[in-house]
Amino acid sequence: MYWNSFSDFLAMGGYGFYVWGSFGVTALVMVLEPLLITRRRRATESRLTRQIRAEARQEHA
Amino acid sequence: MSMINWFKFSAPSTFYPLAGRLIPVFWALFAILALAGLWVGFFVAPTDFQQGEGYRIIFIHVGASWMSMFTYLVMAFWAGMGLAFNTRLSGMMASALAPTGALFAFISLWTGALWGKPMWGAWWVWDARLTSELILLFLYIGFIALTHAIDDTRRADKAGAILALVGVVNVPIIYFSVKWWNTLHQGASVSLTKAPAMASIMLWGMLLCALAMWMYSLAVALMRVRVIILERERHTDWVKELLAKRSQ
Amino acid sequence: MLQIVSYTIARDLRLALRRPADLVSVLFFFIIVASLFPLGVGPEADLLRQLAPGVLWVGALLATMLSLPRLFADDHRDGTLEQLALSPNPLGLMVLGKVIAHWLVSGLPLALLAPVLGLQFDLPADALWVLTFSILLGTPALSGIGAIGAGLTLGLRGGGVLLSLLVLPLYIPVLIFGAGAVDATVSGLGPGAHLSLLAALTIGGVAFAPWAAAAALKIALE
Amino acid sequence: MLEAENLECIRGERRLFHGVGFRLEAGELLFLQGRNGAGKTSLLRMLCGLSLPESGEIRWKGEPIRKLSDDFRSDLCYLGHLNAIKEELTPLENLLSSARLAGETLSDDDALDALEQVGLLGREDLACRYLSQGQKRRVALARLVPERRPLWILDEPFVALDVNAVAWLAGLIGAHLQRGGLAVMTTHQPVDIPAGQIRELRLGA
Repeated sequence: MYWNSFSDFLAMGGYGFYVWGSFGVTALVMVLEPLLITRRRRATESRLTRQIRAEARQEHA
Repeated sequence: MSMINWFKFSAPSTFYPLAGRLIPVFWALFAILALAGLWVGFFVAPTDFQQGEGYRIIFIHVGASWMSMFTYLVMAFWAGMGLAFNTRLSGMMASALAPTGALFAFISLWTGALWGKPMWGAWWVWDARLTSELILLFLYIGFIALTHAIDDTRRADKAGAILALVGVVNVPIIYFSVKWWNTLHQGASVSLTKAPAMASIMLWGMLLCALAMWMYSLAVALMRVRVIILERERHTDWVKELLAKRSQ
Repeated sequence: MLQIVSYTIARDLRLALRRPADLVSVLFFFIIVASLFPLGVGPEADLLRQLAPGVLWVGALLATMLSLPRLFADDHRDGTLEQLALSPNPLGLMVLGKVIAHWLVSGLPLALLAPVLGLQFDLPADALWVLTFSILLGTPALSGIGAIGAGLTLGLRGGGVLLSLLVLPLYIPVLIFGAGAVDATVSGLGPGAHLSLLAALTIGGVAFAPWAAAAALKIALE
Repeated sequence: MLEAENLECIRGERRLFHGVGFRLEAGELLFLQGRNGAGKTSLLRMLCGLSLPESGEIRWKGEPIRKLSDDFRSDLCYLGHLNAIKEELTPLENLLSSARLAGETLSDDDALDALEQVGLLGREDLACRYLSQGQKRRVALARLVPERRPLWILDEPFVALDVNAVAWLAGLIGAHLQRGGLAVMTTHQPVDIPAGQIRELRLGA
């Protein structure tokens, strides 16, 4: 264990900005990417369901 | 698994549920490996006498670089399979992997810059590996741009496949020429490859982070490929049933 | 086998010479790009001499890329490309012919023009020779790799920009060794190594690229 | 002998046709009918080997065309909607060039004879871009005069032709059939071909 306090851990021996800048952006990307895919999935599902329902209605009409 | 039933999974309809079951597994593996990697990276690995704490960026920088290269190779593999066996799923896998690979290339460049700034005082260093990484990012963007520019998905997959295969042949040539160019003009004074002496514990940290990133890219690629399958197979009956069940 | 390649070269050359505007526009593009730099960076001779290899090579590279879309677009538009694909001769050979014809109409004149522009940058005589030879040697690879990009982006809207996005990363090794050869001459190291690597890239490019471009065309024609 | 077995075509996300099959013997002409967008052109391009069918197979002389590739293409002559002529070249140069690229040898006077048949003699040294649309079409059709390859695939060859040009082309196709050739053709206006066996195939009925 090299950090005697949480603030010391944040300071990261003076390199805090660079270390947390790197890890932060990486974490951000790893959160945003799955979110965007899920959003795209929901949009595709609702769009396709609407299309199928429209086609079904067309066949009956 | 013998070749025959391996093809069974190459049909989108059978691959879709399989991918669905695998995604949570990969997310779990990612979580375990990531925690282990961060733990080793921050709490086990010693302070470097030369670079202080700043060197800890190396754990994700090297992992991201490996992953950006590895993902391109996997993409080229699926591209080759798609052209050879004309299976639709291979093209979908290649298109699913490209954005993730591009993001890893971006992360590698970003962390490289943030690591270079405190160590060499410059955000961007014309180091052989960083420059090749930048070119690899261009290759990814070229692949994504080409596949999105073509409306017919079959032609998009095949065109993307050719570009990926041509690209994968050129990556070593590009790396070699950039390395030659770098040593010629600058001499090897400034280069990220001279990372601090690799204590075995640091190697473990890097390996864990790289494996975590691998699990992450598998999970994300499978999620994206399922969406692509839905979009491209919307006229099939199994997709209609699936959506009908989903919307009740 | 050689006959169909030489015939395709003759056909494409005749077509190109019937429409000299394209050839002239490629040359003028190169002249203008090369002449812009001194206006941009200032007229100091030693600075220009240092910049010359890179500027002239990038100019030649961009000029070659300018004429790539027309490699297949005209034939695609008037239906002759389909006939080429349906000919019993392998499409790869005919694409090789078209690539060589494209080089004769772009790479060759650019190489002959380069020393003249080199004078603007106050390059010494031996560097001018190496510059000409390196462009002569490197541009066939540019035409070859460019043919793949042209095949992939055939018929796409915004094809020109997309073509350069696909092709530029693949041009980088040729640029490095081409400009490097001239730079090595100026700095006295001797261009031998660079030129041999450039030759290797060209041989690889002209040997393999037409087959990949033919595959891309077959997909585009589907 | 040309054979097709349950061909299926998907264009974009729509399935144009499926289960299409036919057999064509020497001396027979297949009329391909169907409303616009039924996939007539797509079927023709499949028969040429330009595009791959989603499923099903095409055989020429008993061999699948995918395996034959070069040999099949040396027996095939395809005329699409586009004229496949270069505007910068003259009609004579166009004829010689398309024959040469198709691996055929064509002498100057055969080419001139072909141009004479389509009524373009006297204009053979004028660049095609100065010709009218109808004349350009006739330059494209002139390619068929010396054509000896057995399988002709013609996509609406009669479009934009005046009455006697239609009769001339019909006669040409008839002569081809009599020589034991095969032809697959799409056309909108009814045309009677003087010779050979006529078969019909309707798409998307």
